[in-house]
Amino acid sequence: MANAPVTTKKDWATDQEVRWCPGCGDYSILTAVQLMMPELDVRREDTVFISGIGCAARFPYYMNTYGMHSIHGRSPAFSTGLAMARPDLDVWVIGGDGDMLSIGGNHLIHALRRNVNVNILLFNNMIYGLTKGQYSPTSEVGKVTKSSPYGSIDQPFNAVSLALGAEASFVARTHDMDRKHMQETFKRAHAHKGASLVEVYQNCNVFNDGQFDTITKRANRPANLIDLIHGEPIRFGVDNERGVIIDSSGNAVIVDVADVGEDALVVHDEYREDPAVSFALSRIAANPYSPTPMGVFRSVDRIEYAAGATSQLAAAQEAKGPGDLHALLRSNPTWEVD
Amino acid sequence: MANAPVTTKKDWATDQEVRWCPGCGDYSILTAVQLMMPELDVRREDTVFISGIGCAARFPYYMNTYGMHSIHGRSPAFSTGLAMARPDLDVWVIGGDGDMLSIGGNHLIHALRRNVNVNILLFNNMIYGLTKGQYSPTSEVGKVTKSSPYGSIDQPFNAVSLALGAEASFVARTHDMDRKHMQETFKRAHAHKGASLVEVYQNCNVFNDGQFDTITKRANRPANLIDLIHGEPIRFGVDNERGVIIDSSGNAVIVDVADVGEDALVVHDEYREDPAVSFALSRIAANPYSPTPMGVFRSVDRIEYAAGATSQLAAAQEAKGPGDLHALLRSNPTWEVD
Amino acid sequence: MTDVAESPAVPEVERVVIRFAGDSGDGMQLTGDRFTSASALFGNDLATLPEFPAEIRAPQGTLAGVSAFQVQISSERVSTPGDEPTVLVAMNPAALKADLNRLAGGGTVIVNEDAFEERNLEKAGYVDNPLEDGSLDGYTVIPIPMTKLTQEVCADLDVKPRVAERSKNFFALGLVSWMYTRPTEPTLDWVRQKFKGKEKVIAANIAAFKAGHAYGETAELGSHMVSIAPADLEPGTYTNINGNTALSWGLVAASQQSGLPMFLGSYPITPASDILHELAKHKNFGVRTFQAEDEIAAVCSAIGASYGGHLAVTTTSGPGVALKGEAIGLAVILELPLVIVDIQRGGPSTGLPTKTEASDLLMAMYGRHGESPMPVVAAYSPSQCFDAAIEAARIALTYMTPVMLLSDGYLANGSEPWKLPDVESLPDIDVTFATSHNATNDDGEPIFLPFERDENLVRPWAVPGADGLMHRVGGLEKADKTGNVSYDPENHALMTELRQKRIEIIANDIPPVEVTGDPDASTVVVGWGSTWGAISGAIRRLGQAGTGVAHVHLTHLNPFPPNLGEVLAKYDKVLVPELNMGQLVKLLRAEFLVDAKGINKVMGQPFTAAELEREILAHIGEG
Amino acid sequence: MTDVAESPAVPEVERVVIRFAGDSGDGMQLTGDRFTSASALFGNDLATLPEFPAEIRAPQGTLAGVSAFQVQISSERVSTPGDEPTVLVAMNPAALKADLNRLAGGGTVIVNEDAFEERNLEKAGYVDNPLEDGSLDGYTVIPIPMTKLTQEVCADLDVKPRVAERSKNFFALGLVSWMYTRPTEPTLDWVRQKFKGKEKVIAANIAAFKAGHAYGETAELGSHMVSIAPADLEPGTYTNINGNTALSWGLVAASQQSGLPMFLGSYPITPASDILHELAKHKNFGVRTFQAEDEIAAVCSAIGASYGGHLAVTTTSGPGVALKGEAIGLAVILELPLVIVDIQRGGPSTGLPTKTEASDLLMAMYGRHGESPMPVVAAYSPSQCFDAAIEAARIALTYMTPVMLLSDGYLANGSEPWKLPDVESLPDIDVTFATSHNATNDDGEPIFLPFERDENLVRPWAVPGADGLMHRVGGLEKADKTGNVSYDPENHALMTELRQKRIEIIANDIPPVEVTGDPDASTVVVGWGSTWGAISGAIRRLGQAGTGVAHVHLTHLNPFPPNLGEVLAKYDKVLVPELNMGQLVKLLRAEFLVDAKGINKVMGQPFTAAELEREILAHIGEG
Ligand SMILES: Cc1ncc(C[n+]2csc(CCOP(=O)(O)OP(=O)(O)O)c2C)c(N)n1
Ligand SMILES: Cc1ncc(C[n+]2csc(CCOP(=O)(O)OP(=O)(O)O)c2C)c(N)n1
Ligand code: SF4
Ligand code: SF4
Ligand SMILES: [Mg+2]
Ligand SMILES: [Mg+2]
Repeated sequence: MANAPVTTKKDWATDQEVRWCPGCGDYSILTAVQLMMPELDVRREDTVFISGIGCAARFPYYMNTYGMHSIHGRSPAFSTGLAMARPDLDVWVIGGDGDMLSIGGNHLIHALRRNVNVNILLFNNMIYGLTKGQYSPTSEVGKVTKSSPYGSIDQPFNAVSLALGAEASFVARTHDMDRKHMQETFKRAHAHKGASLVEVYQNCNVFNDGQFDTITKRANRPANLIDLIHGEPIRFGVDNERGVIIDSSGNAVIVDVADVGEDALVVHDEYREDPAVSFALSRIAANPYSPTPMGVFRSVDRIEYAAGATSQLAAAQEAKGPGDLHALLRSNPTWEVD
Repeated sequence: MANAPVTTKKDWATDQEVRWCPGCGDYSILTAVQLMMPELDVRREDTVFISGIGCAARFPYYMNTYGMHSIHGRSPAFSTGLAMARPDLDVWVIGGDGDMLSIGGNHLIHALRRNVNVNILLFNNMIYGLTKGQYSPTSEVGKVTKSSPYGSIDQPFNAVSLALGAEASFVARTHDMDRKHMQETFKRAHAHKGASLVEVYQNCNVFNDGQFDTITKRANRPANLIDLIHGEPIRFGVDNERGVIIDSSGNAVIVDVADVGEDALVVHDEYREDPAVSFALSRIAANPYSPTPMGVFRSVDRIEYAAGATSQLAAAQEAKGPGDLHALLRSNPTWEVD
Repeated sequence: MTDVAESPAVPEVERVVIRFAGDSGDGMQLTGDRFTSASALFGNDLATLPEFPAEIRAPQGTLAGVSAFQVQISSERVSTPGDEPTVLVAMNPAALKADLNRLAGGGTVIVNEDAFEERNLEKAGYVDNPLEDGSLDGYTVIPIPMTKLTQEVCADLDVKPRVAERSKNFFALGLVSWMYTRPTEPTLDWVRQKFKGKEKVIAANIAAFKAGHAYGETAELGSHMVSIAPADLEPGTYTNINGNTALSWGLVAASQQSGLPMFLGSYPITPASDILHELAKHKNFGVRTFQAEDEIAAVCSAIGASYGGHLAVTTTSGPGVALKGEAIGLAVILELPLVIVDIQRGGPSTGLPTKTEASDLLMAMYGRHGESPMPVVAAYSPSQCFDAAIEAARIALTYMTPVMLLSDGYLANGSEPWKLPDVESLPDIDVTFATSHNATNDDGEPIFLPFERDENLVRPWAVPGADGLMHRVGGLEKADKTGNVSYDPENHALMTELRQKRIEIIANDIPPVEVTGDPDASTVVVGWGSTWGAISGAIRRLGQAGTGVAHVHLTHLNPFPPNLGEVLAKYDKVLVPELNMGQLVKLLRAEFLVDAKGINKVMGQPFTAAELEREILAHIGEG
Repeated sequence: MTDVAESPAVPEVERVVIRFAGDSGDGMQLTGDRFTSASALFGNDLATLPEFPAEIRAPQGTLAGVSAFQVQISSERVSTPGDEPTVLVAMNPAALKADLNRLAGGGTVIVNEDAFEERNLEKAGYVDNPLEDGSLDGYTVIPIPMTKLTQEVCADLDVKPRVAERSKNFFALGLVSWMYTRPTEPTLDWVRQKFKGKEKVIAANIAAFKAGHAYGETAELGSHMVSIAPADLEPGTYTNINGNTALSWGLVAASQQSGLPMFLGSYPITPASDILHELAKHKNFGVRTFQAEDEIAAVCSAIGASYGGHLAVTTTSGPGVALKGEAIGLAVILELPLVIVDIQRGGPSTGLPTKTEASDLLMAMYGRHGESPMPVVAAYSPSQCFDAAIEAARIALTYMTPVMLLSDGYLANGSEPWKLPDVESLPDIDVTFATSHNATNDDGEPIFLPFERDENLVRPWAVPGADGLMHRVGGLEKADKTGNVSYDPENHALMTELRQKRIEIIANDIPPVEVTGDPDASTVVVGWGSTWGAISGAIRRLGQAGTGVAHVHLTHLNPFPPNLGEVLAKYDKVLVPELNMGQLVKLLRAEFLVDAKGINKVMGQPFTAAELEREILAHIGEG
């Protein structure tokens, strides 16, 4: 896929009218992706976007690549088949929190543990958009929606924790208000050989407006966005005055740097084999209303699924030679009648 | 359910012939449960066993309680409905690693996050028994089975990690070779108000014999079973010479106590709100061939799902009075024709 | 402004069909709803057809973004939203472009001329402005600068321009209300209720409405004014209701009438979600709603609740039913009551989620592996969804079986006046849980046989908690009576037979079909589901024109009513209109060996009476 | 011991039917398999019926734990495993109890008398020992202390008693091999191969086999000896094959013949798992197998691979198909090739997983929401599964459509001699990926229309990587030609029509039905699937007895062969035997309005020829 022809954003956009509500966070994610693609040195022809159903899942229609708008919840399964059959392709998977974590939760966690080489962008708006506003598996407890008029009673998933519990080799989080951060995160996901999960906090301005304002609004970011930067102590705050330590009982907690000293802070290490610390970091924020880590939580090398499958094929061919149908039919005892 | 009549093991057994292979680990789990039930002060009439499909899932047929042998993978969903409709019942859910983690993975993680009051016993034999020996989502990489003649390439799930990533409020592990440990663990699960997941390492002597021998054989236990005991430092070893610490980077690791001193060891705390340390502990053993923690990883109180639902019903009745059908039909504007 | 305009000069007409069309953001569904409500309260008979895109807000100004609401109001009984609108309210060029072809020749077009500017024209694919290029010749065009007028009237109210602009649909509503002499108070009341707390919004909407209302007179549109007298409906209390609400209330009623708490396991999907929303409100009726992680969990949770003794329901649309097949098969073999509601939509696959179609009948019949027969009930009008839901629940609970209840997008969202039933008159649903042993074993000890059967082959329902009735159910074939696992060949044959007969027997407990229209005609039209209105309308017209046609409408699709074969045998021609490629027609041909012919439409829209009239005539003409 | 016993005194018979029955742990499947293989290699025609419980090892000694293997071997062509065994080998009381009723009157029972001790008798439900109480009067009983004799002969070999005991099935095999003058070398070779490295096991099994072989002569059972001459089969190379292996190889062949790599997405389920196992072995053919997390992921992964240009397959049984409905509907609307294999089993629900049934036909036709037509192909004999698989793949790839391929448990596990086809003679499957634009836009620029169609209404297959052919596919209704999302009513009607016609057109490309049996008879029997053997047998016998009956066997269930209606119209009576409650019969009645009658069996077992002979006669008798 190297040395792809030079392209611009326009080359990556289709002629189809974008059908999201005006103001929807999906627009900025689309723009970020369309602007990023020309920088990846990949051909549109070798790129496939696969989605399920939902507002987010309309994404493939707007990318001038190959694409499939499949059925609700199953995009990780479609993309697993495609990525196994065609390891030469660049496969992106797009879906919402309902699509990927509710009906599609199982396919997602299995794709992650298998480490299939797909880049999964989970647009988490903490609501069902397309079906007009029911609570989702990431909605906060007490959320009043059409299907929960008395407030939802479901403990939400934390997508990052769930992915780490499911053996994900690459897990990251970004948000729709920061194009640069999105692009960097998506590029990292793309560079990762294996399954990458990127949770994108995305504003649904019709059914869940402002859900992420506390952390993603420019003014609030210094106080409430915790940038995870590999090799750096984890610090944030308006005056960079706060930080994260692993406390004596083993939990990741926010502290005043002045109280503990910079040396006590966790130095972020994306490449730790053991996901425990990444998991601890994912627990810092129970919801997007308090300081929340953004960036790459984990990025470790593990054999990629299609590569594993392909090498077994190659080994079998090496050992047995290419398939010989005539011989196959005669591989059990035979006899002659004349 | 208190003050149930006195019963014995026999009262909890049906007249149906048990149809597992001779020597199967399922027998000892069944015995453990049948012997334990009389100690729980519950009525057989108020007890329901629900299972999916698989060898493990035959369990309900042998319990003289109410029971349902449902369909493959869906037992957490059936039991969620039953537990919501009938919070007065004691609902147990039984299934294998294929049933609960492959086809049923999504229902399992959703039941856990919702905290439905069911006791889930996951019989993990790291294989598909009933379908005669394919690898399962817990089988180790490289496993040669009928469906993976060249060795499986799938990274397995760690059931405890997965459950913790899915917001489980109660997670434990036990094994089929230790009746007492099983019973204690099942009792703890039963006492927990909310969803409890107990992973039971179970030997399938036909398709995966000896898989857990390294850790569960009596002779190997001292060296390789790490007992998690609330309030105690985590120690094990033939001479109790080893222990677990959270190291400087935040991972749980095994050390020689002599090297670090007893005070450095993790004191096990099941009740930690933050699941990070429990998660770290779940990562100590990547497979059942090296020292592996057993016992309760986590047990925290969180509102139970059916209780939450029931209290909304009660509140609505309180606020609006009991449903009045006549009034409901007239709740939108009406007019009279005479 | 008087509450009911009653200018004596206003000519009276029997019926009008109005279509409100605009951008998805223009509030056309609300406008149509309000107009409908006012007309219903006024006493007209009516039927509605909301049509909207699958997107939450499709691109502004485009054809894909057009949202429309059609309503027929009449002083006579009506059964459809009308063949062709006589008035089209078009809020932008796209709406005009999309819907002009539906308008009756010589009809009236009311347009918001402010929206006819270059960008919008272009988005709609107009090269020239249709208001100016003569392309509307032959129609009566009333161009009104609605946006500007609304903004002006709002100017004094200190509301934001955005809010003012958004109120223009109330201008249109005010105008049309004036034209059709609708009462205004219900609408104004509604605005005050709905936007309580948002005083600015209330003020803007009311101002816009009044401005529109006043505009008629000011602009001397008096010649367009007509009145439609209240319909001569049966005496009673009426409400305007759509199918999903009626269906939800029917389920609540079934719960009340059976004395069982209701459990709904559901996963949101268009056009079924509103049932979940509606039922979630009624917790004081003891209704438990569970938004599951997917459709499979939804149906399985319901089966779990059914095992626990609840009236268990799962609601969805076609794609959801396709996922539930395996679990429904379990309910079949467990012989547990369960109502599965399928609000059919345009298919296959994701298809046309917001459009109507009735192409899930054969899936309802056969969408499971093995021999797993199940009753199928179909609703035929928005308000009748209430009765259909009770009937489905009655069959499920009486015969210990899952039942498929079919509705569709048109019934779900369409509305009509409904004469409210007397709660006392609703059917009782008799449910008796088993509480004691029902047999003795060889040793003469009392035992419980969960698969012992009564004269209707129905097994007892023993729910957990019941003393001494512990038993296990499961998906493996079960031994007759005991329900224990059995691989015995004869037993499997017997159980298969029993499951089949049990469903067939239900035919004795459903009403025989009635023939309406002209029973003595030589042609019978057999319908099911939402085609009822259009078929009735077509047959009425044919009758008026001298062509008698008989009509049979099926609400029970499995088993068929006991006399159906006999009835069909009386006719030379059997015509079967369906919103699919021919599904009931297959069942009738196979069952009765009659040469039934299909009349089929798969366009995401209901039949119009006119279409059916034409088609039926054509078939009769074929001799 | 000579390799082929050829005592000149041995009388020759045309056929024998032997049933090996014992406990699940007794190795009866292996015994039957070995006997079958030896008979096949010897040149007999044969057909087998393995029957085993759903449990891995059901409780020892019980009726539920009986595992049996029936085989008919003959010097003539045979098409079924035989109506009634003439010899029953019963390794324990439960086996005798379970299977004695199948034995032909006057048949021979060979029993392991060592197993007839109290505990086992009790477990089997015998009060008295049937070997002693006269209940076997009328049969020829040969009681042999097999366990003891085997243990004795093993005593010198220093093998563990457990191993010795386990070898007793080889004693039985040796004895029966002697009785039927089977060659012994293939069996001994097989033992040496199979247990390579386990010398003790080899020694024990061979010793047991030889002891059994010798026992016949020693015990003077010579009067029971018969020989069955090789059958007069067409010249060629033969192998003994079961349906699942043949089907797997057929898929490999289709991959080779089409030049496309194969992708199998599957989830284990009885009786389909063996296809996954078989295909997983053939990675050197470029076959990728993926054990998915469930059936939905299995079919979805296959659709993903199909989009990527692979020959995509998913294999399962009924419950799995019930789960795949929604995804199959997507494949229908995407118009992507896909082979869905359903190895049917006893239903409904979990049903009888290891038993056979053919009750998924209507689900194959209609088990999806919306109008989603799909071709259905059914295999009719174990070896023909090979051709059926190629045909299903051919249709899928040629017509860009998912295809359902139906087999069943009986075909899957049953085996027969198969004359190996010449690889050169296999049909070529022509697949051409789109590589260039196929249209021009209004500006005259070349573009790619993914839903442009050829004369068969088939769209082009452009796979990712192809230069400039980027396009999106999806489950929403798509605009004709461009495939863009379209909610246009007329377009939906058109696309629905096109999808339907595209499947109907395939009728032009499938062979017309051939009538076998007596084409001039007045009764025709129409069958499909695995009933072929039994129907053929029954019709042959009826013919021999002077009653001519015509036979039509369908391998294409959708669309039907073009001449089917015409053919059926020629007959007064149409009889349709099915291993279900009447599914094809419904389709035939609906399609052709013929008064076809069903002959149905739902017992988890195939028809026997005798049963069908009786049933057909009874129907003909009815006049
Ligand atoms: C099988 C099936 N079930 C349900 C639906 C209805 N449905 C479509 S999208 C959706 C959820 C949308 O939420 P999310 O995935 O969070 O996406 P968003 O719209 O918020 O971007 C649902 C329930 C469907 N299309 N198919
Ligand atoms: C829908 C469906 N798919 C597949 C199967 C086949 N099946 C039965 S049990 C099983 C897996 C058994 O493994 P596990 O759950 O680990 O239980 P075990 O037998 O090992 O106790 C499978 C694949 C089925 N019964 N239903
Ligand atoms: S409903 Fe929400 S998520 Fe969907 S397009 Fe509109 S704003 Fe975006
Ligand atoms: S196959 Fe394995 S898990 Fe199943 S009953 Fe036998 S030993 Fe137990
Ligand atoms: Mg969402
Ligand atoms: Mg298992």
